[in-house]
Amino acid sequence: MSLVSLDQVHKYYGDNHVLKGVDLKVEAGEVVSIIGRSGSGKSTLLRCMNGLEEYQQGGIIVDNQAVENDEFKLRLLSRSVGMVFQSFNLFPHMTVGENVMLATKLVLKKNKAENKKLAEALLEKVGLSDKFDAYPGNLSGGQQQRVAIARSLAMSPKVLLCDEITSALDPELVGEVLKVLEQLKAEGMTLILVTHEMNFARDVGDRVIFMNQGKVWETGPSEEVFSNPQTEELQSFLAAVR
Amino acid sequence: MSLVSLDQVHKYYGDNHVLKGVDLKVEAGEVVSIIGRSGSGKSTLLRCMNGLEEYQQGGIIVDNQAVENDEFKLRLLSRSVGMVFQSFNLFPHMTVGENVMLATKLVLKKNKAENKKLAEALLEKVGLSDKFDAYPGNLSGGQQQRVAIARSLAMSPKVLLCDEITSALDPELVGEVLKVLEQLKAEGMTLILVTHEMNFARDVGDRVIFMNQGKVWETGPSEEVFSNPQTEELQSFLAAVR
Amino acid sequence: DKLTDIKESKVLKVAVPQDFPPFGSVGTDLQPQGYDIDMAKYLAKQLNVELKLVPVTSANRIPYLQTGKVDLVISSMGKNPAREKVVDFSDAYAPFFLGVFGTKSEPVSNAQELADKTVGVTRGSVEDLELSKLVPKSTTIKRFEDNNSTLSAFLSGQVSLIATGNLVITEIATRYPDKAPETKFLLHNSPCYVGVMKGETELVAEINRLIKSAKQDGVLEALSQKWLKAPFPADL
Amino acid sequence: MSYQLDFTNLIPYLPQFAAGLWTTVELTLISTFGGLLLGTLCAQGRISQEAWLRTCCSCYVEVIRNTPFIVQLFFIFFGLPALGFKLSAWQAGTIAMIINLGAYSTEIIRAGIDAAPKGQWEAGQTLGLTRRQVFWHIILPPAYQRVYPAIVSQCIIVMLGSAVVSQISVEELTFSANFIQSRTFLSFESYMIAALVYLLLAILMRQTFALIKRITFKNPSL
Amino acid sequence: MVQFTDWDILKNLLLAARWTILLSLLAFVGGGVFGLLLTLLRSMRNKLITYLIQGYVEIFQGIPLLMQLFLTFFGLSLIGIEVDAWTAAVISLTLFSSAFFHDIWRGCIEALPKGQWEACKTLGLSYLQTMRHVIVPQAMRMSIAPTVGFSVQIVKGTALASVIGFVELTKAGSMINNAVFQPFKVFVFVAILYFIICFPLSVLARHLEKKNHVAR
Ligand SMILES: Nc1ncnc2c1ncn2[C@@H]1O[C@H](COP(=O)(O)OP(=O)(O)OP(=O)(O)O)[C@@H](O)[C@H]1O
Ligand SMILES: Nc1ncnc2c1ncn2[C@@H]1O[C@H](COP(=O)(O)OP(=O)(O)OP(=O)(O)O)[C@@H](O)[C@H]1O
Ligand SMILES: [Mg+2]
Ligand SMILES: [Mg+2]
Repeated sequence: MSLVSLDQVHKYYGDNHVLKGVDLKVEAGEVVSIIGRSGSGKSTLLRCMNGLEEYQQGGIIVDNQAVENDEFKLRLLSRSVGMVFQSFNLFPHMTVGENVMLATKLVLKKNKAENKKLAEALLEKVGLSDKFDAYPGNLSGGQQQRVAIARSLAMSPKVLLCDEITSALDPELVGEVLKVLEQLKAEGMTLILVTHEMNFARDVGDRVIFMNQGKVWETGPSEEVFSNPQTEELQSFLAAVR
Repeated sequence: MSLVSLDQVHKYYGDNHVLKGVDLKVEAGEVVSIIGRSGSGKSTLLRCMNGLEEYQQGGIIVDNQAVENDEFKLRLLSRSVGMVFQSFNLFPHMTVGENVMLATKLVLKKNKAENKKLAEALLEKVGLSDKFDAYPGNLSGGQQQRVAIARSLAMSPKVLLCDEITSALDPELVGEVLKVLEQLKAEGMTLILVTHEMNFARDVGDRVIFMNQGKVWETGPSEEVFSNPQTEELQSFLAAVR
Repeated sequence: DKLTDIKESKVLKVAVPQDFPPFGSVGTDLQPQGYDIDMAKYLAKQLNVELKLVPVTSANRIPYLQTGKVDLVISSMGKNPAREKVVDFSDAYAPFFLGVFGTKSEPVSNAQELADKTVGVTRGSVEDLELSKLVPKSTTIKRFEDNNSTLSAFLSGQVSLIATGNLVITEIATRYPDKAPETKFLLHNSPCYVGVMKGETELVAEINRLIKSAKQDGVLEALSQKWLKAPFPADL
Repeated sequence: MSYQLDFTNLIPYLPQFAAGLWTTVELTLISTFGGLLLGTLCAQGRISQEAWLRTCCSCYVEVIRNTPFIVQLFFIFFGLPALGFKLSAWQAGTIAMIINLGAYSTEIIRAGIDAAPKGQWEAGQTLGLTRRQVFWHIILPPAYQRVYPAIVSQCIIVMLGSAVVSQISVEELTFSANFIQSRTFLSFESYMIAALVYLLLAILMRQTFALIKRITFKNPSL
Repeated sequence: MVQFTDWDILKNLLLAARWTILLSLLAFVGGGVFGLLLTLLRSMRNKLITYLIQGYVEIFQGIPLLMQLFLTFFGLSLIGIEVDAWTAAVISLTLFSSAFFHDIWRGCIEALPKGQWEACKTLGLSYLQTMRHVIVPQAMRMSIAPTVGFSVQIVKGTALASVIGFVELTKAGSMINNAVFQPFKVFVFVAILYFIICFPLSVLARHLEKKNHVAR
């Protein structure tokens, strides 16, 4: 069975029909990039996958658990699904280390020493081992985003959802974060990335999903989708962003 | 005499020597683009030209008026020099029409009917004749920027200064604004553009000015400057932005 | 009943004025002093209980009594029918005349001549009730929260006529001869009574007994000489 | 001790309550307009280029904000006549309320002005407007919109503060309650009614301000 | 006849100012504790409790403090609860300030970016854990400035206790004025004393506010 599987998912904000029957399967180890116009429902889709938003019809199964609106089940789900946000959402009153260790301490009840070792290893991985005791407010955007990634990884999720995680960053800092993602891919992490960086979608993504009007409009291996878009909508979208 | 002429302009922010002797002449009808690294003083230069910033040495003459730190003279100057900002700076509590008509009403004391006709003509020109009664908050970024251009044009300035007027826009919306600028060029308006869009600088600008370390580092006809940069600094800058 | 309560608790709570010289005002230590205070002290001593003074204003002394926050009101309180419905009164313990007073420039000699004029008065006091009955419709009555404010209003020139007790005016005259108002006319002879919560007949009887003996023993005469600088009137 | 609430004896005094209510409304209306005007002018003063004007305005704001309203009121009513300014109780009450709201709204409006992006000033300046024109036409309206909720709360606080002017014989709602209480000795009942009326008045004011907002601020968002 | 020197006036006012300060402290502590309780209750997100608390806030912010004082002082006694001026002043000021404190603190909690809640949710933290470790520490830091700012309102509110006979600064002022009839002088003294108490608090509040803004 696929790691993530969506079946005819419909989602409304009031009268606004945002997702209009999304079908999607993501296998373990795959890296999928989602592209599409602003407002096409990319973020909403991601937020439905980890239960941040309810959906009204269809079904979502992640890591063999149905995503349902039940606090306990959602807390369980959160161990399988990590999420990194565009605006980092670090806890500003805690040091970098405390940010990374919070959930493992409270949810997984890891002991202190073990916890600290884990956090140090993760910060090492994202290239920030010297920032353990710094506060997020004193880091650059790129560094903050890498901390956010480390924080998500601490719960050793099966799949990591990333929603435009580089678009709040200065162009010079984007590279640092993308490097971390490439490394994660190399380690076999399943990634679902919403992105506006077409180059990145093409280079890193195994598969590209083009969302349009609340549906998966076109999908396929990255190279193919970019070099040979099938639908008119994707063609015009690609023309516009270039 | 040139429409805009700067003579050995020096500008300090406290101890920070930002402009280090800028010489520049712009003739009526010319379109000049200013490029350069972040922090090289491009914005500061533009803001000195219309009196938003004081300068400490040298002289600036625009449309035969010396730019001096005197409220009355600066108000007179503002009739010759228009400015469009990166962040639009539209007045959010006024409709598009009111935005365009405010200065002509208060400064030029135009009567209502005449004023309205002018505003409609200008909005027509920037392709927004149907948005007269809309509020800026309900427009897209590209539309807002075109309103800002129309607002500047209402005072029929001799020269229009534009500071990275497309960099806050989504890629899809940039085109609309550039089209308006091309049209203004065709009508013979004098334009001084700070821009990060090298393509645009090359295609639209008659002349390119490369600012570096608070000086005009290199200047010349657009084609020449881009195809055959003389200084090492410009070469490396062009290599970096491509 | 109240009398037993007082004797058991050994405390007598008495509402006294602190803005109504010479019946009650404050010294430099902000402690109340005056005729009413001495009267309260006398009663407490006779009852052999501790005295607790509660400074009140004309406007709120009756609510204090009604809500049981005090046992007695000794606050230069005059008797009238409206009050008798909610408060029981003892015998009179002090003389008091109410009048209208004002600056020299106000030619007034009776209530009718107050037409179109403004008179300051303390809200809820006997003079308020009396004046409200007597004056013509066109008179504006400015009602202040306490005697304090009424006097301040007169002395600061906010009103040029006030209705209050004659002794209050005498007191001002000794302190501020230049600002003292002159007597326009007397409103009402309104001797002072001790107020007791409605229905406490035992307590009233006891107070009356003590007042009577005070008259006989010359206590009231002494108080009158001390504070009012006049003999205690024989007809009380 | 048990107590029977008795509202029936208050019925004859309803006109008195109504008169008090009207005075309260009148005081509130006048001081709202006066106070906001004063506050706007002082807010302009506080960003003026003249140092003395800035200092004057901030002294005024600090003195008023750091002393109780009742003391200000006593000072104006009892104290000023000693200096030769004689005011009627109504005038003193109104002026005290205006001055009080003026100080608070100065701070509120200034916060709104401070939040105006620098670009708004610059845009106005490059269009050739005078500083005063920029202030009144460009900066002030959105500033008001930004801080509107705070202004509403402050106006309601001032309305509630009007209860205090009963102390200097202004015959508003609290005065009525006190007066009736001193005639009927039904203190609890009188105060209950007054309290209820104040509560309704506060709610009504909030609604009115919401209505004004809908009418004046036509653009949905800033 | 008693004669007050300027020193007598000032001395008495200073003595009375002690009561103003003590009363303010009691109201601050009482209101703070009660306001905190309301905030915690409200964070349980029970609909009924929320409505009740909203009503509570509406009432105590919608009735003049002066009225609240009258009602507690005279009203409670009528229904058989004995209260003296002290108790009445403390009760009314506590109720009054708790409504405002609650409002301030709730505002701080709600002002935190939604992203903080979402980040916690995706990390699997429970509601209480989120509150305890992420929301409350940040909201507390944010609330210091407005809380100190409101304490100025409390100090000024105690002035109204004068109308129920409580002899604090304002009442002492009017008593002295009655004895000396120099209202200008007396009320200037009174105002200055209040200013001396309140101004440092205002400055502190503003300072904290600035510091907070820089930090974020
Ligand atoms: N909380 C919300 N309440 C109501 N409508 C919402 C909400 N969030 C999103 N929407 C609407 O849902 C639609 C899809 O929004 P979504 O954020 O998923 O788009 P997106 O593809 O992520 O766009 P972008 O590229 O701008 O982030 C939009 O029309 C948006 O207005
Ligand atoms: N208001 C200011 N106060 C102090 N220093 C300033 C101010 N504005 C700009 N500077 C400094 O002046 C220098 C030039 O800034 P300027 O904004 O002109 O650069 P720029 O070329 O427009 O850069 P960018 O491409 O990032 O807009 C920079 O070092 C900047 O830090
Ligand atoms: Mg999105
Ligand atoms: Mg710039």
